[in-house]
Amino acid sequence: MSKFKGAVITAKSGTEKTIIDMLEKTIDKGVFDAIIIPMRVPAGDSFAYVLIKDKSLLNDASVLPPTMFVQGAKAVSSVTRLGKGKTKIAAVMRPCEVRATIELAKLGQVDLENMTIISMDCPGVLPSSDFLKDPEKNIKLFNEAAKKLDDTIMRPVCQICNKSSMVSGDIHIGTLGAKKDAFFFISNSEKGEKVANKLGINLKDNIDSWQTKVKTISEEKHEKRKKAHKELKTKVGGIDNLVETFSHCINCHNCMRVCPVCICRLCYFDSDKVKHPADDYLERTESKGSMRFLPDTTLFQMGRMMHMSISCVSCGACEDACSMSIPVAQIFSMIADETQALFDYVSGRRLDESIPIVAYKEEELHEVEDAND
Amino acid sequence: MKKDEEFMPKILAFLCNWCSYAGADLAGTSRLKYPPSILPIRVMCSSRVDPIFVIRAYLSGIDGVIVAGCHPGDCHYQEGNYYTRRRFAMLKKVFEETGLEKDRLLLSWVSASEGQKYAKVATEFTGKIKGLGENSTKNKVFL
Amino acid sequence: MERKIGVYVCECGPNIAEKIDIDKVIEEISSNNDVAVVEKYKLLCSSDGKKFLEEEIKKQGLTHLVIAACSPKEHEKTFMEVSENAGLNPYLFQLANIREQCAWITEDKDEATKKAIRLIRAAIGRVRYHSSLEKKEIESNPDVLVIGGGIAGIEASLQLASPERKVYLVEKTPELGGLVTNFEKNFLSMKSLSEIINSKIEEINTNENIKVFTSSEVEETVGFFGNFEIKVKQANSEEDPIQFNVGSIVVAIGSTLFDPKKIPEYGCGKLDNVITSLEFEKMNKSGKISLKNGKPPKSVAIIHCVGRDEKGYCSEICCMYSIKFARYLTDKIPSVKVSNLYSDLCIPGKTNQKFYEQTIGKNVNFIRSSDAEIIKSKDQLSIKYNDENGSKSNLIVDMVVLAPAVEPAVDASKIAEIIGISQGDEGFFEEEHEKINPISTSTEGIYIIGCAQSPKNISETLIQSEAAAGKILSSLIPGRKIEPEVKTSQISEALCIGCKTCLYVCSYGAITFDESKKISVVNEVICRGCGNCVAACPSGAASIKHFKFKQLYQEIREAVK
Amino acid sequence: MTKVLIMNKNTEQGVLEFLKFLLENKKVKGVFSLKKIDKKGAVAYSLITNPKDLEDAVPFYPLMPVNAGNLLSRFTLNGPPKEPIAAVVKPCELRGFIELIKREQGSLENLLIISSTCGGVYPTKLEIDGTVEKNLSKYWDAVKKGQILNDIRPACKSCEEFTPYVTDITVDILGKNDLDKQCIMFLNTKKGEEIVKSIKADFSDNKIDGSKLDNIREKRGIEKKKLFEEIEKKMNGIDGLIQIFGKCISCHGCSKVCPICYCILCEFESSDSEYGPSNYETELRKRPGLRVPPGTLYYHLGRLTHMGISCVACGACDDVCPVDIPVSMIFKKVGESVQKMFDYIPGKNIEEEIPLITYKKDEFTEFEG
Repeated sequence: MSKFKGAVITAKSGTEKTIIDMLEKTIDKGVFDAIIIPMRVPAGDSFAYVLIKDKSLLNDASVLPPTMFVQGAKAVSSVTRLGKGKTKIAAVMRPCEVRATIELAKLGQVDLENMTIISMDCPGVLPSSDFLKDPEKNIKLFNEAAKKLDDTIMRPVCQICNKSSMVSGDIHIGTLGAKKDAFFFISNSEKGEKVANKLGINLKDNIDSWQTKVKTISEEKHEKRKKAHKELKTKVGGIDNLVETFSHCINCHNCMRVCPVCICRLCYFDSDKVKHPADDYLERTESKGSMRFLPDTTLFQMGRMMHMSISCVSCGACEDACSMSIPVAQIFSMIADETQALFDYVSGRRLDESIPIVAYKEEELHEVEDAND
Repeated sequence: MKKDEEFMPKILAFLCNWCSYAGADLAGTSRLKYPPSILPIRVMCSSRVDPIFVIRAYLSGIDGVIVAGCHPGDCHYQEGNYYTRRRFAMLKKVFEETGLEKDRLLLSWVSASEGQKYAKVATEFTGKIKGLGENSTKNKVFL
Repeated sequence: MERKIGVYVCECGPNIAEKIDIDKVIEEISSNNDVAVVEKYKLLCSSDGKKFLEEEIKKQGLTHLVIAACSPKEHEKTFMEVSENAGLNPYLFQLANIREQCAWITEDKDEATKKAIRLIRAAIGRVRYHSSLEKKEIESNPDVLVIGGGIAGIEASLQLASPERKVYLVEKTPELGGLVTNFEKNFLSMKSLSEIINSKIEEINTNENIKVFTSSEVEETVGFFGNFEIKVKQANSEEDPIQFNVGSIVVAIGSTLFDPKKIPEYGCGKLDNVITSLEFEKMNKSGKISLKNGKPPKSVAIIHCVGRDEKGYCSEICCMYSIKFARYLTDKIPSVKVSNLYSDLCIPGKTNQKFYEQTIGKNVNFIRSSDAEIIKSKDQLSIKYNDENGSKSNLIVDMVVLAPAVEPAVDASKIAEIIGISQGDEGFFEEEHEKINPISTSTEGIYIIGCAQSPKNISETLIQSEAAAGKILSSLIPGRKIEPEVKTSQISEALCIGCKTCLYVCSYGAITFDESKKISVVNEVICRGCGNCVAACPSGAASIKHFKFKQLYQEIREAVK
Repeated sequence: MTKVLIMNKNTEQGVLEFLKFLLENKKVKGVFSLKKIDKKGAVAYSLITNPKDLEDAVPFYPLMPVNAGNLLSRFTLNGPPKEPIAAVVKPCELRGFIELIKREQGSLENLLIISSTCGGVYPTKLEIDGTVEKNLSKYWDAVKKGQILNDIRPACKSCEEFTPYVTDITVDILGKNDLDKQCIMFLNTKKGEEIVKSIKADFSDNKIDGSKLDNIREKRGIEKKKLFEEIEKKMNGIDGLIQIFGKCISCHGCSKVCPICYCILCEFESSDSEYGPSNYETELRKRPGLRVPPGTLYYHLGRLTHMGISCVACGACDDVCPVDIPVSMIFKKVGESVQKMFDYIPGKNIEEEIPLITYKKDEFTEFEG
């Protein structure tokens, strides 16, 4: 039944430690020259992606950090946007980060040729604002919650994420459905298999237990997601609610800046295209008696929906970065599900799936046409 | 860097084409000697030196930066070096306030006839940097 | 595009070969990205060397050229020509200076070799980001506008006018000639000036290549070196201003005199027979030096340095014409006594001293004095002053001639405004550089000569007239285009936010503001390529050709690797 | 002595009635002021042309969702209004606007600026849960007494520039005991005097009580000293800076909301600031590893050199930072020291040139080695 090849890896010293050891080995064996992986910053109050060359740094690396301060896809793209270079790199990320990376590859922001992508089953991440309140405590909390698959303390979008085990990279670490002190090493590409046999891993084991578990969880989450979106729609749906929701926006554009798939160097909504003479604004004001100035915050958000919702991976980075606690990520995840469903497209699912807006089918979407035509 | 060999700093020297670069050349034609630490970068005017360059070089681990231009009043472009001086003053202040080693930065006026002075500046500044030791930003990870 | 960088290391005879392990350099360099060939050569600047290079560039089909040799100040031009001859854009070349700033200053050969490698790597890193630049050529107008019809302007006009070069001479007053027309004789030679000046004016009027506008003023000048558009307005005429184009402008508006009335102690304007040097020149030229009552003066005092302290500079010429005045007097009134009250005597030059010594003695004496004060005593004038030892003295004379300081012309600031040149603290026009460019201004193609630039005597003035003519004759050759600086700055229309910072820091007015687009624009013909605006621009909208961020950044990175 | 307009009613009410008068009598085409946008106490700057809509206006509400300097720049940048607009802004917002005008990013044409002595604002975060609304009485009480509240923006606690410059009308608020009985407006400019001419009210000549403001300034000064010392301890060299900025996620929100950062594309978001493969290879030759995306320190230090000279210490950058970096204190401290060098107070005098576009021939000789 499986399209993946996999192997069971025993991890007496714990999953994370075992993976780190594997990574060290890949460097020793020259499989990779460098590894992109989260590390705790010196102050201890954050985790940042680091391009590691010296394997001794791996000891401080963290395969599954409790938070996502910078979306991994941004890290990968910053390293390869201008070209793949000679360095062979492995990037360790969460599934939604991998999916964003795939989208960026389609958009020419990432070069995957010398890049091997490793993902793992993701229990979600803590909102960074929560984490910052007490890093030490929250690391513990996260680890316990992760073990128990309890997502209540995670980002809202993590709680309704049905793709937390989606494999679109080269290698995936499956912890779901695994026996104690073991995990699944799952290969999704030739690159993955190469790494496996360099490490002497035999991809012949049965991984059904992982797949069954993944299936049930993503189905549960899918239901939960639909329900949440339904509720959200009643809250923010309709022009009044929408405007009300975004009326707190202070135009800092943090959401756009941290969004892995917002790639424009200069956002359309920061350009002079949205700046007008005073009297234009006054004219608009007069029609209603008074107008909020900052203008166009809703325009900005809806514009973004048009620009990136087709590639949105619902990672939640935007919501974390929002200084006004607007549920941006939840709203965008809702919109994204709809727009992507239109083309039955799943952002970052597969590299060979082209982004719908750069492709078309002759026979499609007649429902949006005027019936009389 | 091996222990046994003495620390030879890397020092960037931005030299304006008309005065300081010519001064540096003169030091050479006069066969004066100064340490090989100095790595000249020729710009047409010291006012081309964007403070951002210096910050970037510093963070990338350069041990010292010299910005050299014509003496005030002698700028080939009339007044460029006055602006250079203001920007440099600001940059140094920013370094000072953020607790970075502002002593790794040097502004110096060297005319085309001051080969002697250039060699002196190069030697003394190199000595000073040796005293400060390697720039620790070299091996920082979280920049 | 695939890059093929050729690197050629010059041994420069023994100069580099002995100090740097060139073979090691070559070995190190050849491994660099995009480096197609690394070779050494005895002496690349020799004719053989140049031939060798030219052939190599063609043979190897190089896209970029790096030469490691002497200072660019030495041979950059040479090698740029070579690559041009070989069909490679000269700006796709970078010279690594491994002689003056490496081989010659480093004791230890290994260290020198290491540094040489760095410098060459830097050059390679930089050249990789070079782009070809094309020499710009623009049509230029050889004609000249001369502002001011005094001796300076007249001389310049005569030097410049030719069938290929029209000169437009604009004089504010109805007459040409300026101050000099008031002088009977010339200092030193004591020859008649009128003849000289009149013949020059005659020459001007008969020269069909010189168009004279008297009672006229320049109203507007726009454009730049080689292409100025001029508007000249005739006084009290209703017609529209006359328009014409020139390639360069000579400013010769002369100067005026300090008003002694500002120093009441001298009683100028109040006391009879206290007159200024100019009034005296006129009186003398009229043929008769006389007092108010018509009688010739028996005794005359000439007070030097009038207003020097107020102005804060020495006007250079007063002492000399004061000596001339003494001669006028003694020639016309043999019995007259002339006393020169001076605070410092300024008679420089190879022959002036002699002239002074000849004048002194017979009825002419020089008194070092200060704080002179003139009052009436009967029908004479009494001058109270402190002598050399600071003790009070008194001098009774019939007539007092005041030699006031030389001041900038009345409408100097107006002119400065109109043509866009700057004035120094004293109000005279400011030269670009007192040593390097003494008659040029910060605006290319605009020159300042004569007393408009600083007080000076006639011969010094004529020298400047000829200098300006020389500059123009050599830079604006009829029929030949001018080549402005190639490495100019540019401003990205997309990124410029229009804060004008660049505009303020530019010393050459090369940046203008496009009001409709609200962005800054570089006039590449005026830009001299210093790069100041680039460092000043916070948003990276300004960049400068051949010293772009990436070019310098890559050079830096490779140098410090 | 300046002309003053005195009304015997609550200060905010007085100002609102004044604005209403201006609108109704077509003295101004519109009003720019903070305005309630929901019941929970969320406020936003708004343009108001209909006098009725002034009911929800709260010109002196202790919040600064966006620095009005940015907004007035955006409002006037592409052509100022043809008819007058009255704008009620806080002193630091005004100073930000003036700095922007010096950079051609706006104009005072047809703006009637009304500002006040300022008691500071709360962090915008406190708007959302309604804390500000709850604390209003506490806030105004402290303002009357000229006390410093603990939970307002650090930048405000330590602000000594709380009296507006370049304003047409100054409303006396800070340290004014009878705030809710009497409203005093100082008419500093002709513009100001002109516009109120036709009002029937008692005018007199007066001046703001300097001594009262001085001892508030003193308190703020003490607070500032304290905060500066704290931050100074942290800012000790490269390691200190890494401790502070290590968690920066490069959202550049601080520059987006900064009233001084006005570039279309920030230099640190341009291609010049990107690392190519060879850059990484070089870096990894020196370092065991490098954070990716790199450049957090580069960005903040660079920004300091770009806008430090004009920083008005409004504190907007603190509010917007999603990872709680004390941006404003760092920029205030470095900014002030840079400004002191040129003895330049940003936004104080619209005629005064920004130090970086000019120079003196004999200065900073101590910097020449």
